Amino acid sequence: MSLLEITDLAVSAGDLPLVDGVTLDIKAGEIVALVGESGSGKSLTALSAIGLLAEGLDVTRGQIRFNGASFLGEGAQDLGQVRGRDLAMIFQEPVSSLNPLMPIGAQVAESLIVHGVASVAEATEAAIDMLDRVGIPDPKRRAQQLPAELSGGMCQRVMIAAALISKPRLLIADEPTTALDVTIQAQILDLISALAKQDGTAVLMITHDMGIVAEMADRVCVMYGGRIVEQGAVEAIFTAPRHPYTGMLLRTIPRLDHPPKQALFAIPGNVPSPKNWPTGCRFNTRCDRKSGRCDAVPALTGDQHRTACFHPLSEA
Amino acid sequence: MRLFLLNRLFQACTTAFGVLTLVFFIQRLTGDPTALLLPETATQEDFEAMRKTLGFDRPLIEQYLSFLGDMVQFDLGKSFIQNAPVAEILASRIPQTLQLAGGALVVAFAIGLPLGAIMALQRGKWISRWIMGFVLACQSMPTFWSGIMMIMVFGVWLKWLPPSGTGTLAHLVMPSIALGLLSLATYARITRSAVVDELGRDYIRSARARGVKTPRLVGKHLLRNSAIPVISITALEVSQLLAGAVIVETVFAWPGLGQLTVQSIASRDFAVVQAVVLLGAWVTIFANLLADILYSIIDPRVRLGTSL
Amino acid sequence: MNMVLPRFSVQKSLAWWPAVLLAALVCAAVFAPVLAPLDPDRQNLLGRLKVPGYESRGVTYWLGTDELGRDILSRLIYGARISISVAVLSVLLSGIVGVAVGMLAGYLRGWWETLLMRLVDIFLSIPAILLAIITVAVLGPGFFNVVIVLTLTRWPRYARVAYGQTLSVGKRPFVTLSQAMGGSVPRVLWVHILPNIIGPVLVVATLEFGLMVLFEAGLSFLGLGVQPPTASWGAMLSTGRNYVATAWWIATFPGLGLFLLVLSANLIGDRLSDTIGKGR
Amino acid sequence: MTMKFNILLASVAAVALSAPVFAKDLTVDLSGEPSSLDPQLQWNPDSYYVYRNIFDNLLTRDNSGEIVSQIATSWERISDTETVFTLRDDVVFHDGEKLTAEDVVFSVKRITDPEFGSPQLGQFNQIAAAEAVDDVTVKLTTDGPYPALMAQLVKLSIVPMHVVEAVGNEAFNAAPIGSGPYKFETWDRGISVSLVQNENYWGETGPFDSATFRAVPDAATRLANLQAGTADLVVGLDSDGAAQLAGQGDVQVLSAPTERVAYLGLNLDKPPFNDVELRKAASMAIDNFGITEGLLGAGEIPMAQLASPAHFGYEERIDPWIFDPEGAKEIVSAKADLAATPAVFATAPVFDQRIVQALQQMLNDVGFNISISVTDMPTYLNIVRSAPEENAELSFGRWSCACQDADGITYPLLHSESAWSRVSDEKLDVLLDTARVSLDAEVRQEAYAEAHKIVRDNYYVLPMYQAAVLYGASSDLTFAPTANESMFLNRMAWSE
Repeated sequence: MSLLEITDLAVSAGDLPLVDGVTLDIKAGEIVALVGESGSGKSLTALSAIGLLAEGLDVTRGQIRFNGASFLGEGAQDLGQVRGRDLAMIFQEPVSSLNPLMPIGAQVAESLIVHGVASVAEATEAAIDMLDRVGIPDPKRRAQQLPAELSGGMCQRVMIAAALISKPRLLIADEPTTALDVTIQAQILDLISALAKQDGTAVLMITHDMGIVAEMADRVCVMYGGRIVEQGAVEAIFTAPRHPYTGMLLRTIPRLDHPPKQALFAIPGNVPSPKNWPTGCRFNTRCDRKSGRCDAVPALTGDQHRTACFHPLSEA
Repeated sequence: MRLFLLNRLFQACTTAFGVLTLVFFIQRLTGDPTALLLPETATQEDFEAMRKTLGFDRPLIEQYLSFLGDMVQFDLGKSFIQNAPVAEILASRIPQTLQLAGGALVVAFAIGLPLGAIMALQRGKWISRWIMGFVLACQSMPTFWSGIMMIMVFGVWLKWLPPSGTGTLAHLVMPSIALGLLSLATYARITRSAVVDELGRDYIRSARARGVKTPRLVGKHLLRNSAIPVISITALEVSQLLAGAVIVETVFAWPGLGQLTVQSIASRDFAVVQAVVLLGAWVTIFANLLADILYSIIDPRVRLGTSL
Repeated sequence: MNMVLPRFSVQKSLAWWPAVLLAALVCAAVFAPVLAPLDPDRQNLLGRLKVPGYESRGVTYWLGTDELGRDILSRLIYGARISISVAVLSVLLSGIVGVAVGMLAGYLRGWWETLLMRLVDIFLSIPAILLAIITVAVLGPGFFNVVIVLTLTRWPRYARVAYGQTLSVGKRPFVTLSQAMGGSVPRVLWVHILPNIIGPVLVVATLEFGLMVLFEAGLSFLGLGVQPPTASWGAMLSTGRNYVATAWWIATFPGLGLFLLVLSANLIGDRLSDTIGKGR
Repeated sequence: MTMKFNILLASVAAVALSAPVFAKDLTVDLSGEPSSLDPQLQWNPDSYYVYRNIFDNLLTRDNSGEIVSQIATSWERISDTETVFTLRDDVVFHDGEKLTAEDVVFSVKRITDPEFGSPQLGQFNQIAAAEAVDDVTVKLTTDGPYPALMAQLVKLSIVPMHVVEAVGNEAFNAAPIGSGPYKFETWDRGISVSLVQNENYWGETGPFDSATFRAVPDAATRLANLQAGTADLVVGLDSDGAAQLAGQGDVQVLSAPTERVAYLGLNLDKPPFNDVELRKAASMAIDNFGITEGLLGAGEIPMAQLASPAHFGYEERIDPWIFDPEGAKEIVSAKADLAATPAVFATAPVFDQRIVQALQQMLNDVGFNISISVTDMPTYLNIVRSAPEENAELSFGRWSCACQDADGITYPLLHSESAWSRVSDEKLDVLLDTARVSLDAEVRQEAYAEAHKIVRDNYYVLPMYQAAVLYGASSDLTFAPTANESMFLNRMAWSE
């Protein structure tokens, strides 16, 4: 059974659609990567899942089930009960995502306290342990410090500690390493996968970096223009991408076996803004395989490896 | 830290000195109070005699120097209208002013802060617009008008509160509200914008992701972070309160410094005016200093030296 | 990733009413001679304190008459002129003086900064009522002297805002660049600094506008406002408060006018501060 | 001298001595705090309302305005410059010490000592010497014949020599000790002064155990206090304010004509009012009756002289003003350019702005070009006292000398020596000087009659009306307002 099941999700700002018919599921213990350029709707999908859409954004269609319970529409349960306990999230900017005036230990302990899982003393104890687990030296002393006294990498470790302290069943990681130094990125990613494995936590990893996907994910969902264009096991996507967009994304990874001084590949054109989304396949403004058929919306077809394209790169 | 305080003290002294000098000379531009003191039948000789008694016949610069000499010795002088030492007059007014300013601040805080927070949390909802309307309405009436209306309604018609005067807590209610209403809007607005600012910050979202609900979010995360603009506005508001008190104190016959200011300016009671202005200047300066110290308590990141 | 998108589309039409109201009041002020049915200063001692709708010798006093038998409606319309122009002029003047001082202090730094900002502190410490009485005593009373009083008391506020903004803008690269290329002080201030600090200053100005209307009323209450018989809403209200129980109409209409004027200015200022950014 | 008092809105009899005493504290709302309780240091209403209850004077005026005995039981003029007073021998100060002739002499010497700096110096500096003949006899000597001596002595309070000398002037002011019907209790600076009844008083004390005088600057607030029942007596009403009390059963409005004469002062050295024709036009433009009846309506009486029936020196045969705007227009149109010279009407917030505005309108209606200039009181006083060329063209005043003698108004406003006067007329000076020093009432009366006529014929100033005073009072308070605006607690009573 799926842990998180998103069906036909649509998110709009007023009458402007931003996410349009996303269907996605994550099984327990699985690491799923949600890939796409900025503006593709991947963060919105994640935020809808945890119920933290910004003011003015609304889920207009679809269904979200977590652990079997529905969180949208009639008979929906309160996400607040689940948030921070079974479902946790970490964000892009570790420094600003921490309350600047609260000691980090208290922030790590907070989810245990608000869900009534532990007393303040127990939670503080647990927070120090957790800080130790995420590799923060001298955790007892550090717990008393404010975020401003820590480096960005350390802050992200604190965020991870705060997210994982309640042993959630699903962790949503929204580009957790973009703001960090390259050297730290690997450590953080290793930490996430290690901890997830230890506790059996599923991870929804949101990223635009195909390298990270290759390294961590079990499965991949590629988003473009608010829709999922391709999804499947990580090997299948990397070895035989079907959607032209996925193909192009893969070509953006710099490779050592390429001749030196060759220009890096860039996807031609820009991501159109939601106001200017084309009818039909939304990639049709940038696609080199476009035909007349592409003015219609392609369905997401396939079994394990699904694609929404009339002219896929390789047939199933 | 010590250097900072010394620097502040030096600034305060120069400001106070400047204020005193300016007030001393511009006051005397307006003529002296001899005509007010003498009865209508007084002759020109009476005028000259009175001017001599009060020392107004001396050259201005001489008067100024002797005034400075007194100030250095902490001698505030004597009121020639009230025939009493200025220090004594001030001492009787200060507690009254503190009560009124305190009452007004309580009104402004107790109503303004929650309303501001509600407006921020309910942004875009109808309740927020109604609150904003109410808050702005509070600030859209001159105090001499809202004051007399309150007196008529609660003092004369309903007889719930004494129309004017001092003495009991009941006396304090209406003047505090009249004065507090003006600042209330400022507080509500500042709180709203501070809370809105904070609400947009990443740490709020991550706290929510941790499962923190609104009450705790406001109590544990928002309040302290939003406090800084509120505190700095309070420092500014204190001098505003003294200024606004002029009319409120007149309407409610509240014997504070505001009324004293008007009366002593109107009667050219130079020594009292100088003392009141000096006091006001120091209050403003200390309010700002206190605000800086409060920042550093609330926000440990602010190191006093760097906040300058 | 969150888009900044227009919100409140439903209330868009509602949002305009403060501006419409303000425009209407300004129109009333500008076209007072055309709109006012009677001479606002024309007294009639036999027709004092008459109720709204009172008719005498074929003339209807729609909003009643005041303590000297003058037509309240006409005084209200002419009063808008005074109240609005006092506020506009004093906001303009104090804004110009304050912004100039604040920019210079924030840009030149050093001794100028110390000197100018001390001056700001000094002026903030002098009670407005003292400045008012002194101005009237030295220059005599009158419309422009009310503006001068308000300017003298309010410019330090603009100076503070402009100073703070200039400090932060002054550190930005384009300013440094312009300085490096030998831009003169007035040029740098005018071309580079001013456009970048004007937003918050405008927010302050709209909020101050409402305050100026009230301050003028306060000066009238203390007998230091515009000279009688000239009507201003503040003066009408401060006279009318003595008649709350016997002739409610004297104070009610100017009070309502004052209220709507200040309210709409505040609402506009509020909207502006939402869009431009924070202002005190 | 006729003393006619119209007590309009209240019919008040003298204090009923037999009324059962039901003591209730009295609260009086004044417009300001007394600036001094030392009776020799300050002469303004807010001060003397209070301190005249603490102190006794040599003489006083009864409710009809006659000078009657207080500490002095009898007095006799033994020469043109010498008067002998016989004192009561049963008067004690609040501290128990007896009041003797020494105290009277001390009080006179104190107030006439230029070093002391009493603002009332000018009222008493004609007293050259004071001596105690024995314990109950005092002899005062004046510089020359001084007819107004008795009228002035009404305002001289007797202070205890032993206390003043022991504690000094400042401490005496803070805690005054007198011999009057009420004792000083407390002075909450800026708030109120409380007095308590002096049980040992030699005369009538009035029914109050205690009385509190509060400072309430805003007239609307004083009115509200009265209506709410937190004040029993309030000062400083006008008829429009009094109208607010109409129909309310538990409050009443009391009124009496005062010795204040309202007048329009003209600058005789500057156009347009340096022209006698235009001054005449101004007098014709002013609807005195319209102002007293239509606007004021508290019992003010139109006057065409700088005196009222409350003054010695009032002349009944002075022609009243003629209200003739058409005639005024005619005169003005003949001198249109001169009349249109911009003229400033100086005034201060304490004056009734309704009258000022009404006057301006009436004058501008016939072709003058007058603008109002409101400044605060000291500025106004400096303007109207300044040299003619800097002075305003017009000013409105309500003059009182608190002596009920024409000398107190005419001399300062009309004699060329006076700082307030803008008139320079030798004949007038002679008349005023004669009246000032003559002890013969008839000579004085004639001189004033002549002086009033000169002023009337030359339009030197435009007297307008005898002002009235209005008090708001709780309806069970019996109080007879007097022309000299005093507020004697021992002449008040509670009615059933």
